[in-house]
Amino acid sequence: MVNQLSSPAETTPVVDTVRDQVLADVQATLGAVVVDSLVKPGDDMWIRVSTLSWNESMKKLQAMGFDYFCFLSAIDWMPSPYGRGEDDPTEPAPERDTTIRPGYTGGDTRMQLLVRLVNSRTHVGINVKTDVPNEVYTVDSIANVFAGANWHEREAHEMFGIGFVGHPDLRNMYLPTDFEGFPMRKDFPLLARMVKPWPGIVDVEPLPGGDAESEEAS
Amino acid sequence: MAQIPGMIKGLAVTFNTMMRTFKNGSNTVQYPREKEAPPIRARGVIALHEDNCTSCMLCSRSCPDWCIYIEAHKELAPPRREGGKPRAVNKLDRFDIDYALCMYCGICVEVCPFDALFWSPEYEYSEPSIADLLHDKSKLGEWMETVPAAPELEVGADKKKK
Amino acid sequence: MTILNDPVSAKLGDRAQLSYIASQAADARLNVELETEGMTLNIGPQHPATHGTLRIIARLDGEQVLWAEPSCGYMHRGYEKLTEVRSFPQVTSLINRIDWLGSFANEVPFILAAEKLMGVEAPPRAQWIRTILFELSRIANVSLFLGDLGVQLGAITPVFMAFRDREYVLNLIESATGGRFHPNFDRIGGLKDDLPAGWIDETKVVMKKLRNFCDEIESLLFGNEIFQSRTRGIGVIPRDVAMQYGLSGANLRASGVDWDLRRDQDSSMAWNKVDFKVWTHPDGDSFARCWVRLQETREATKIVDQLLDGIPAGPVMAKVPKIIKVPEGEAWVSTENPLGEMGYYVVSRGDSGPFRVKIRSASFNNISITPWLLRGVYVPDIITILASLYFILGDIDR
Amino acid sequence: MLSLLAVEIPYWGQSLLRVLGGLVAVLLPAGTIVYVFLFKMMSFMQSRLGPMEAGPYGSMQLFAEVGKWLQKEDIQPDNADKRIFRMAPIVVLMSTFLLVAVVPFGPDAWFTDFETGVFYALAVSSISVLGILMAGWSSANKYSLLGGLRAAGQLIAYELPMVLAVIGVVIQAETMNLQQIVVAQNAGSIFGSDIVGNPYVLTQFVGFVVFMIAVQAELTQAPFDMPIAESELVSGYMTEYSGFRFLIFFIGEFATAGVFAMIASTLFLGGWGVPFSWFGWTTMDSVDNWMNVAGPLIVFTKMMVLVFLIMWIRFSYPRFREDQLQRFAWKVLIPISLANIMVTAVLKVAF
Repeated sequence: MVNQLSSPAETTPVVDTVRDQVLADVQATLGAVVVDSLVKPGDDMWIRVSTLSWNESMKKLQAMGFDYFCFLSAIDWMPSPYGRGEDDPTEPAPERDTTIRPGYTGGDTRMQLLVRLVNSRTHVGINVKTDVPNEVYTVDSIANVFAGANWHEREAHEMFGIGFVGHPDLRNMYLPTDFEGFPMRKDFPLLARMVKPWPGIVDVEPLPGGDAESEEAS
Repeated sequence: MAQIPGMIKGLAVTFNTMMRTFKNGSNTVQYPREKEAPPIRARGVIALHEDNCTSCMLCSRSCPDWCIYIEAHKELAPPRREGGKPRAVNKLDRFDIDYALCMYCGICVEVCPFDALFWSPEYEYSEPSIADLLHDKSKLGEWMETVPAAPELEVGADKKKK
Repeated sequence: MTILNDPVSAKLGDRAQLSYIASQAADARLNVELETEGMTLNIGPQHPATHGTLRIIARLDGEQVLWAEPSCGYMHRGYEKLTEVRSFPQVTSLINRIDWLGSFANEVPFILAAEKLMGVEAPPRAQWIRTILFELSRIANVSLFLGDLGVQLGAITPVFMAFRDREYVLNLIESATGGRFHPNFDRIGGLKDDLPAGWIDETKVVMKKLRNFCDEIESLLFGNEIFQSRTRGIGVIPRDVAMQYGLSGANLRASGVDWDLRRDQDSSMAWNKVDFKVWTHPDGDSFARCWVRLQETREATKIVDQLLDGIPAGPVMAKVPKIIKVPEGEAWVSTENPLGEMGYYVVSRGDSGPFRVKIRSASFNNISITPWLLRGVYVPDIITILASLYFILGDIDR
Repeated sequence: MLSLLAVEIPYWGQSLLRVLGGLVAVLLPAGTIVYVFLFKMMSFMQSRLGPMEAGPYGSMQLFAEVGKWLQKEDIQPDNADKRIFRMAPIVVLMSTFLLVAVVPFGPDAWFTDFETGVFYALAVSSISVLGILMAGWSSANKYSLLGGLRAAGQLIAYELPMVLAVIGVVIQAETMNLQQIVVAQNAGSIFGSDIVGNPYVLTQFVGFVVFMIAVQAELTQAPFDMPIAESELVSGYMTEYSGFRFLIFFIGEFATAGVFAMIASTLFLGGWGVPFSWFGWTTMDSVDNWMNVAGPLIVFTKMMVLVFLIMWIRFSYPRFREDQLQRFAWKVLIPISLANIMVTAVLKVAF
């Protein structure tokens, strides 16, 4: 049992022959469409496919055995300019680094789509990512490949503002029809954290005329 | 028909339950008159032991709902030893928990480094007005007497904790 | 026997074919101009059958559904957004509320994902207790389903039996964790506390009661011919459709897929230490789904019994820094929750809070099949099918 | 009942007494059924106690409920057909009162002594269908409409097996007068043994079962409660009713259960009578006068037994689907009751 805290980098790398083999198969099937890939031994695997062949690669993946559709979602890689809403409203808002930095298997755009498929026979899962072009935010729908993607794409559409070409019915699922903005984008402020100041900002009032040295007493 | 038994069995189940209720009484209790004691660990209400609080703000900052409001000021207290310098201590001015917001997650009790917050299994403090659910430090202090001792642990538990 | 010369229906069984024909007929009638006007029926948002606030818009011809569409969002709380402004320990108290009947089971996959990112592993005792509480929350959840099933079908007694016996399980969860519905007991690196004394013996007694409850429900409901005629052959989901829609849990296993994440997935949890049977049913209809759930509840009581006997001694918390910062990375962990596969895709940026959490809840996928499934059924069957798919509104809307 | 009073009563007085007697005969069983079965038996079957606060063991709960309902606002939907909406509950309750008029409670304790009592009872009982259909239609609510139409379909479908089941009794008793049927049962004998008389539940067992199933359906109790169907149609035709209009429906439901059980006990369990051989009576005229007092109690007891059966099934079973119910009525019950008639007729001629 590993009881000590150890970062994943320190653990001895294990060779995961199963996933390596699966990745080799996927790369052989999809060809140059796979932009980047990553296998974490004993854990999981990621691939990134090019946006244009998104629908096509899903079909191929389904045909090669990844027939279980787990979920579809998107990730906005731009860090939130609002933080956690724990800023003091009386102070000027602090500058936050909002440079876009993608996660595993890289990426060139702000938004990425993420789909997880599982092979129902071998139970090996694969996370498939694709870039969503900036400004346009449109990709092909995969609802014709996995019927279950229908609702997930609707959710991604209203939450991230990603358009899905060829989706049968992109109505809002959760939000009112006339809702403006895309709540899950990082630059959408979370109002619940804006309307009242964080109670944690308050600090203990210092002694009237007291000096800083006597702090150690508490 | 071979179909009958399933339905007869169903009738027997309800009839047996009725007889059991006749014999052994019901599984419900007549609430205002009979009360079930909640378990020791039940998270009913948070009690504040004010003397232990150093107003370090940890609970307020770790509250996911932002429902703990603390105000405090520094004060000079008499020295611990004879002839020492007077110490500066934090004196609580306000310690409010808004039970209308509280999710009863227990994070504040857990993070408190000085054992100033406790869970009490007391649960009967509903109010007709939502504003009355804001308990101030005197009310939170009153809950202290309902705080039970922590339960014994199960066999095999690591006793050295704490 | 193939009734229709159609590639989809050729794969289905007889019963499935009949319901397939009904749905095709419904399509056909929707497409031609109707001589009668038809009626749009709004089931919900406030309706006894939607336990929560789900709304189903159904286009009816007489009592037959031509077209039905669930409309969710009445309970959308935006948990994915809320997690982004919370620290890792705070998230647990939040995600408790996703599937509020089996709360503890919601915490586990998230904590496992965070542990995976941190490279921490909980001590064995914590893993065993986690697994026990996980199975207890499954029992608490599914036993209510079994009772609720009766109400949806018009029998009023089972639900009271379910409430009666679920109470014992909830008492156990409360006395161990302090929270009746929202335990918030799981921590990164272990558990908040150890079990109180006497808990194991008490649990064994309760497990006997729960098995008794399962027997009662079986003879009261499952053995009843009316129940069977209401559920058999209704709402048939063939295997490949279930796969496409990403159904999980008992809904998938009732379609004949032998897949249980507890058994088929490497996990640090203690499921691989006990032996249990994964129940499947070949029919894929409402009865199969309910029946699989009943058997799973029984199986869960047996798992708990086995686990109780073997809890290893030791600490329940690994060494974890007081202020938790999770290293940068991405992790996906899913577990076999009461409702189905529940998973969290956690992206961390080395902060104290997650950067992005995708919550893959079982009910969202499970219920997304309803537009496909509800065509051609009768109004009462809408209720049966929804009841047998078993969703929790918080789990759909998150 | 009237002959018990030695004094001559004017016609209006007789009518008044009859009305009062009818109220008692309908409301008393209804109240008892609600308390004993709905409040207590159901609760006990579900491991709980039921109402316990109002009165000893909650026995005054029904009065509290009635008080509550009477205080409630009388809500009528905007689009409702107001007049029909208001009439509907009364029509439903009316059929109950009309029904109780032919039930004999003793040798002389009756409201009316119809020669064609059975015929009348079956005819009047279907008036409630009209009320339910009116309620469902006039509520301007889709659930109500569905519920009302289901009720109409169901009640008409079950009217038929009910009638056919009774025909067996009529053949055997050779009369349609309910009073005569009671006498025929209690004075009769089975294969020469008159120890229990000849309650038709023994000789007409098939008819009895069919009749009780049909009654269950007529009363829209589970497993035939699709017109109400809380979990599908949210109380069906009663959805829009509240306050005292709902109260009338509610009372009507249980009063009808009581009255139907009385009719069933009259037809199949020997009604108010005890086997005449016990006391050496032979005909109606030789029955002692005290039966006029004991008779109602006997009917009441038999009614409670039958209502227990009805309620027990109601609290245990899930409900059918509408099409299954129709299939059951037309393909199972009606053929069975037709066969029953045939067998009864043949045996009647043979013996």
